[in-house]
Amino acid sequence: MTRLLELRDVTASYGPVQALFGITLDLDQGEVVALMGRNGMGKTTTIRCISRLMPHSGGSLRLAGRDVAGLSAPKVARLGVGLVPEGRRCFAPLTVAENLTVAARPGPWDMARVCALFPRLQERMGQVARTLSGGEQQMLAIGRALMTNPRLLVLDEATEGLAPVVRQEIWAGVRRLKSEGLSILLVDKSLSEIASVADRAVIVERGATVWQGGIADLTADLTDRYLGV
Amino acid sequence: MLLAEQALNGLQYGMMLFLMAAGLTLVFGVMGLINLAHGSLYMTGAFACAAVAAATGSFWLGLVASLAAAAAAGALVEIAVIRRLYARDHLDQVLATFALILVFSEGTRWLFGSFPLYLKLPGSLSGAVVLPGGLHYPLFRLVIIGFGAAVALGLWWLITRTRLGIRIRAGEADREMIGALGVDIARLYTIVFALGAALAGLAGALVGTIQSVQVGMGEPVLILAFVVVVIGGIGSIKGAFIGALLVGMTDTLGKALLPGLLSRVLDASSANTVGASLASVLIYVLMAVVLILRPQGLFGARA
Amino acid sequence: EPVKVGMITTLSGGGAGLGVDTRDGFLLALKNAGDAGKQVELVIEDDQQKPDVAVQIADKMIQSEQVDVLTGIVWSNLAMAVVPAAVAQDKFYLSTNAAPSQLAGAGCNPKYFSVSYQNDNLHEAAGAHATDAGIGKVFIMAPNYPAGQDSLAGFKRYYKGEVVSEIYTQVGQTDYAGEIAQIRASDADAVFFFLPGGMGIAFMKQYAESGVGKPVIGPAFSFSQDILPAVGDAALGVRNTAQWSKDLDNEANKAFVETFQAEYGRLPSLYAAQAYDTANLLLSAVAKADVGDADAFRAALAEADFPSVRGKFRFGPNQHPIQDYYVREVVREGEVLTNKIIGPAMADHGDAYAEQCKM
Amino acid sequence: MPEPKLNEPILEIRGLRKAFGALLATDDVSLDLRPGEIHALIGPNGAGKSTLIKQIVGEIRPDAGSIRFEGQVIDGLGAAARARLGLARSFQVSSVIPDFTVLQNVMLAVAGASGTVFRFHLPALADRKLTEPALFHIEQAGLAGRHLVPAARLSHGERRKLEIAMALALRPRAFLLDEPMAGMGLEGGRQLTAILSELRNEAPILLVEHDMDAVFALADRISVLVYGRVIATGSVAEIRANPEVRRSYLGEDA
Amino acid sequence: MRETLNRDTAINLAILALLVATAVAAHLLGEGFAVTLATKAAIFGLAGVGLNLALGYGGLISFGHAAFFGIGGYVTAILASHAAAGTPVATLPFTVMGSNEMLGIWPMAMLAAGLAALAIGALSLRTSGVYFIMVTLAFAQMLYYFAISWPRYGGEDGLSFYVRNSFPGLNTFAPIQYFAICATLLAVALAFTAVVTQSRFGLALQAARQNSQRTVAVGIRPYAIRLTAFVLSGMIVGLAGSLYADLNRFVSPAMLSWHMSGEIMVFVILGGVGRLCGPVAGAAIFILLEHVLGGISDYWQALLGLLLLGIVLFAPGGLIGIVTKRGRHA
Ligand SMILES: Nc1ncnc2c1ncn2[C@@H]1O[C@H](COP(=O)(O)OP(=O)(O)OP(=O)(O)O)[C@@H](O)[C@H]1O
Ligand SMILES: Nc1ncnc2c1ncn2[C@@H]1O[C@H](COP(=O)(O)OP(=O)(O)OP(=O)(O)O)[C@@H](O)[C@H]1O
Ligand SMILES: [Mg+2]
Ligand SMILES: [Mg+2]
Repeated sequence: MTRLLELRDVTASYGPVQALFGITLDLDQGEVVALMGRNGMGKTTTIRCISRLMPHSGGSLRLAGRDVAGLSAPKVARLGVGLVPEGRRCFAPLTVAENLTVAARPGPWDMARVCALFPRLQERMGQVARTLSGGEQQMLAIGRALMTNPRLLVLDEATEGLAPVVRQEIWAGVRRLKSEGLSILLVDKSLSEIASVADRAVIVERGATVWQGGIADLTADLTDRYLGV
Repeated sequence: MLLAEQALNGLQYGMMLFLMAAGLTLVFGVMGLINLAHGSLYMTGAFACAAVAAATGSFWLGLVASLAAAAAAGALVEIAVIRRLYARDHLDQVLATFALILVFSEGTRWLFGSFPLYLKLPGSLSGAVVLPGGLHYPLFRLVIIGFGAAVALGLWWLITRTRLGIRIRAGEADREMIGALGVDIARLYTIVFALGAALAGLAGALVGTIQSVQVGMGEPVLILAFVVVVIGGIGSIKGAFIGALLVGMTDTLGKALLPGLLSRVLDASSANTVGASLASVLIYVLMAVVLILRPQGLFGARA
Repeated sequence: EPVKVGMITTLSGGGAGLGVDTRDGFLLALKNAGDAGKQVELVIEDDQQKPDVAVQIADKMIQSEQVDVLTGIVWSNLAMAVVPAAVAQDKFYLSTNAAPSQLAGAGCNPKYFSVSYQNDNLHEAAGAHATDAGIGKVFIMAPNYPAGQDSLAGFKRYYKGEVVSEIYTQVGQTDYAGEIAQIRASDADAVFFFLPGGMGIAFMKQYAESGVGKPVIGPAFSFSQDILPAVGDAALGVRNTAQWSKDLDNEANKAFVETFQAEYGRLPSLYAAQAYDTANLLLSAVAKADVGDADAFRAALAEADFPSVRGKFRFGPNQHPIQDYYVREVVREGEVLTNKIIGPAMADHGDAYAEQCKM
Repeated sequence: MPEPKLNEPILEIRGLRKAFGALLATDDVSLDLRPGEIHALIGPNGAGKSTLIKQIVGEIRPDAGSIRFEGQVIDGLGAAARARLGLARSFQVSSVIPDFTVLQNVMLAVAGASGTVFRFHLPALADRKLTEPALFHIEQAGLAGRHLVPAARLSHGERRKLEIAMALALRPRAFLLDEPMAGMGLEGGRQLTAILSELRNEAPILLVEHDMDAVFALADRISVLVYGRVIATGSVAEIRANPEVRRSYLGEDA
Repeated sequence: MRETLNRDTAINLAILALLVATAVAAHLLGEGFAVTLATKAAIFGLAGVGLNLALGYGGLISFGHAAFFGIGGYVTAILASHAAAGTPVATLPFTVMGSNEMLGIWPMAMLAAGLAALAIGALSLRTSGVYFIMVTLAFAQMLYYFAISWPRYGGEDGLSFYVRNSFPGLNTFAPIQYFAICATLLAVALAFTAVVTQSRFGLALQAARQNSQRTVAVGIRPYAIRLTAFVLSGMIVGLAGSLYADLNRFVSPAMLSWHMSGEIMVFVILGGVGRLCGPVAGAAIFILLEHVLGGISDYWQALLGLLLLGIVLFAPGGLIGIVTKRGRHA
């Protein structure tokens, strides 16, 4: 099994403010890894570095064995990283259909499969994203990422704002994607769901990896200390 | 009869305005970039056409040159300047493109001298034709109507029906995100900006042919083009098209009819001056009224 | 001690051509004068065709550079901004072009000379010519601003036929389809228009395309050498009025046209000729009087004792020219378009405002 | 204004209707908010919950129906006027002033609610009438120590907390909270549950939320909205037991 | 935070001090024209400060502030020319006499500009973004064309009044004394802006710029806030227009043209949007460049353009941004 993603002591800053102080993370082909931590600890920043939405300032960040330091964000995406960003970021003036096709790349995921996963999107195909309900936008963001047919799906709080049934569907979907061999990096707050799908977890605290291990080893003591539960 | 001819003139002027505004619609309406140097690209096209037509004797080669020169200038400007400003405030774009106006104007004067250039219609397009109804109408003005309609259709198709168009609009909505999805938006924007510039250059060559080719010719065009785009609603090709026709009609008919109307209440001479004054602000009145009633323009989605 | 002259003219932007010709004509006269030309020290500044900038340059020339004479302004609105204040500060102003009516009538001043004409003159000459040519009905047109209004008034002053329609266009307008339609529909025998700069180029081209074909008359501005090449064949045969033409038969003019072509590689325009005359007038006065002695210097200027490229030249009581005006026709000479005098329009003509001048 | 009697609803919505084209986003909705209660509004995505809140606060105009607040019909009032009357809302997608610090954001809420923004001379940052309450609510929302950070530099969860702090700072007569738990994280969610539980004594809360743990822990009453219609209203137990709600919304594990 | 505040204050004071020092030095060296240039910088700076209130703090990108500049100028010229001629400006509904007292003219100029801003703002503020830019431009263009073709006060030729208006106890004709007047008014406007932008009103104004949805949600009507700022801004620019008219003793429709609006905007952007003294620095540099480059070549405007380009590209946040080494939204 090849190592799909490998972060070693990654550091990064927003201007003068350092946000990451040493993130270490491994993700193997076909693996599902959960990135966990309290608010403001650096989960999203880590993901932004992986997608090259911001440069990292130190450490190494390798994707499928390639150092991403010299790559642009579109390059990384075309190497197979499908991002569902925090806060959805659908293209507001575009219709649902346009949002889905805008960055689509050929592969098993197409319009029909996405609509099968989220029937709600089918209903709203011609509506512009700006007027979608929050949950609909979330589905759209996931669908949009799947349409790029990624090797690695990155979900940053992808179930936020979804109704419980839909959330269950999405988790079921994630499990299905996993069973099909897709690699997934996810951030979420639902411990029980994470436990049901993730292989491993990485916990960050103040911008640094403080724990990394199998999901089974995530003890109540750890979650209490680092997640406040 | 006169009224019919004036209505045709209004239509024709509207088409001419649309041609002038087409590049701006693309760059400003769709990419969301405030490009004050639009008029400079228009001027570049006109000068390139005049220079090449003078050197080769062929208007058509000149037309090709206008497209090429403006597109090249556009691409250069995008890569050297505009590209660094997408992430910035709109206001930085205003300052940068204002600076570009100065550079273009004086650069052109340096290259071509201070005097207006000669550019004339090819024989095949000059002269008047007789329309049904016995109206004599310059052929070239009909050609401009044709060009305007073709550009409108082409743009509309490009923006709404092609993936390139969808990507441009997505890029305008969230540039970072479209990049994160694997679309090389930087290259795309260079292409679109160059295309917008080429359209401006084409308009400059076509319209310059029956107007004057001189430094500063782009400035009134800039304002008019903005008026057209804004009345129609930013981002809408259809809006720009209808806005252009509306402005063309208002302006032409206003000039033709106002002095006559006023002469019923004023003496002839002051009716003429007052009428002309009113006519000259009419399009601004139109714009203000449209925007006050519909703050997002006639066909604009965004406020 | 040389006389210090400040030239304020338009050297950048769309109107720069006129300023460049003004400057070049003036410099040529100084050069042709040889050593005498060294009696004039010239400072030149670009007014960008903005009145406020012109005012500030004038202030600077007067306060810091202590010039004795100002000159060079092309546009009437800039002249109105600069001249009254300059003469109030006891500087001479010699106009190379702009000569608005206010400065010819009640606003005249002993220190202000117009070496070109009075603004209305060319239009008056056109009116006189239209009358002489027996044109019974005319369609007249000008931009809607003071110079435009003066122009139509000037035309009508000497035109005895019927004005069938009088139209004011927008300042800066470039499309004249609407006006041309009105011309076509009117029963006028001819069209008189005053449309300076690019406006005139656009009108003439569009008029030629329209096939209306009624004869056109205008003041020289739209047919001057600076823009004639840009108008092209559309201008061929058009009658226009001016106080000067490159083919005027006198020694001074021959020398001027020849040296101008040799020096700058192009034909001189009306503006160049006017500036050339202005410089020579100045030199003639410098030779006779000290600029420090204002009265003597003024008297020397008023004598107008210089070889004008116009041949005859003298000043009227309001220090504006009394001179001959000609009808010219646009012709092709080999490769280039230029003007040829075809006859007189008015002789020894002054202006309509001199009576109001109390000096 | 007549003093509302105890237990008379503070907010009364009657027959509200809103269509977007062919879509009926709000279909004849009637709803009450009574003093001291947390009234949860749940329903599938796109059911019209946020649309309802937007109509209550005056951001969008209903096509039909009427809203009464503390006995007064507010249909004719603009959004700002309603906010000053004491209707505080939080946004589903955080809506803060990005260049302002956390403190300035909350101060703005304090100043706005008190209707005193047309003061031109006193420096606001030195005005303890603004800073003291602002700092208090910042701490209350769990952002202590972050008050000098510009809002643009907050993480997502921190921004959600700022959203809460601003709602608190309005000291309203009723809260309309649109998914306050979203993005909060486990710890933040627990803290917020505690805050809301206390807050109901200050002013009643209309709570739109998909986090069922929080809803079941907090709500006094629950209304379920599906396709713009209220299909059920009742206690936590009643709603949990409602088969229709289980099928269309809660799913198997509620 | 405290530290950068102090730093900003120091920079602001330094800019003002530099301007005054330049003028005084030029005066002592007998360079009258340099004093005039400094005065022009102060006046344009004042106009920029006015625009900055709307544009920088309020986010109201007005492309029509030349309207207020021109109105201030025309009020001044009309009052002064009537005073010189001894005729009343208006007799209906009540008699308004001309004036050549600055202290009388300024309030009139500000009042007229303020009323115009109220009318234009009330209508324009229904729109936002680029639409706002264009509506404000439209209103200014209407005034511009009106001024060009209305013969009563000179039309395109403009209106001269030959003698600078007077100020008690000063000889306004002496360049340095007139500079003192302008610089003082500039300082007053800066102080006013500093106070207002830090007040509750300023907080609301800046909030409305960044997020009007949120501003409404806390009970503030952005429209009222913006309109107030727009009117204040128009009044300051009107005052600048009055001073500019007096500097040249002349007004013309050029003061109302979109070039003027654009130039004022360029001063603000060049110096740094939303920085107190940004417009002053911007205007001063612009005028200095114009003056210095003008002597270098006929094509100096191209050089000016290149320099401006360099500044935008390499100094986000304008000139003040260079000094404080942080961008606009740091
Ligand atoms: N745009 C930004 N500019 C400056 N600092 C930022 C920015 N975005 C985040 N930060 C800071 O970086 C740190 C890490 O933020 P990040 O968004 O990665 O946290 P997170 O773990 O995703 O939190 P949450 O669970 O709230 O989403 C925080 O302290 C935050 O304040
Ligand atoms: N301006 C609009 N134009 C057209 N449709 C709209 C508009 N605003 C909302 N809608 C539609 O109305 C429905 C209700 O939206 P609303 O945002 O109220 O849902 P919601 O219940 O808050 O959902 P969620 O829980 O996902 O946030 C959705 O289907 C949405 O797409
Ligand atoms: Mg996050
Ligand atoms: Mg919602």
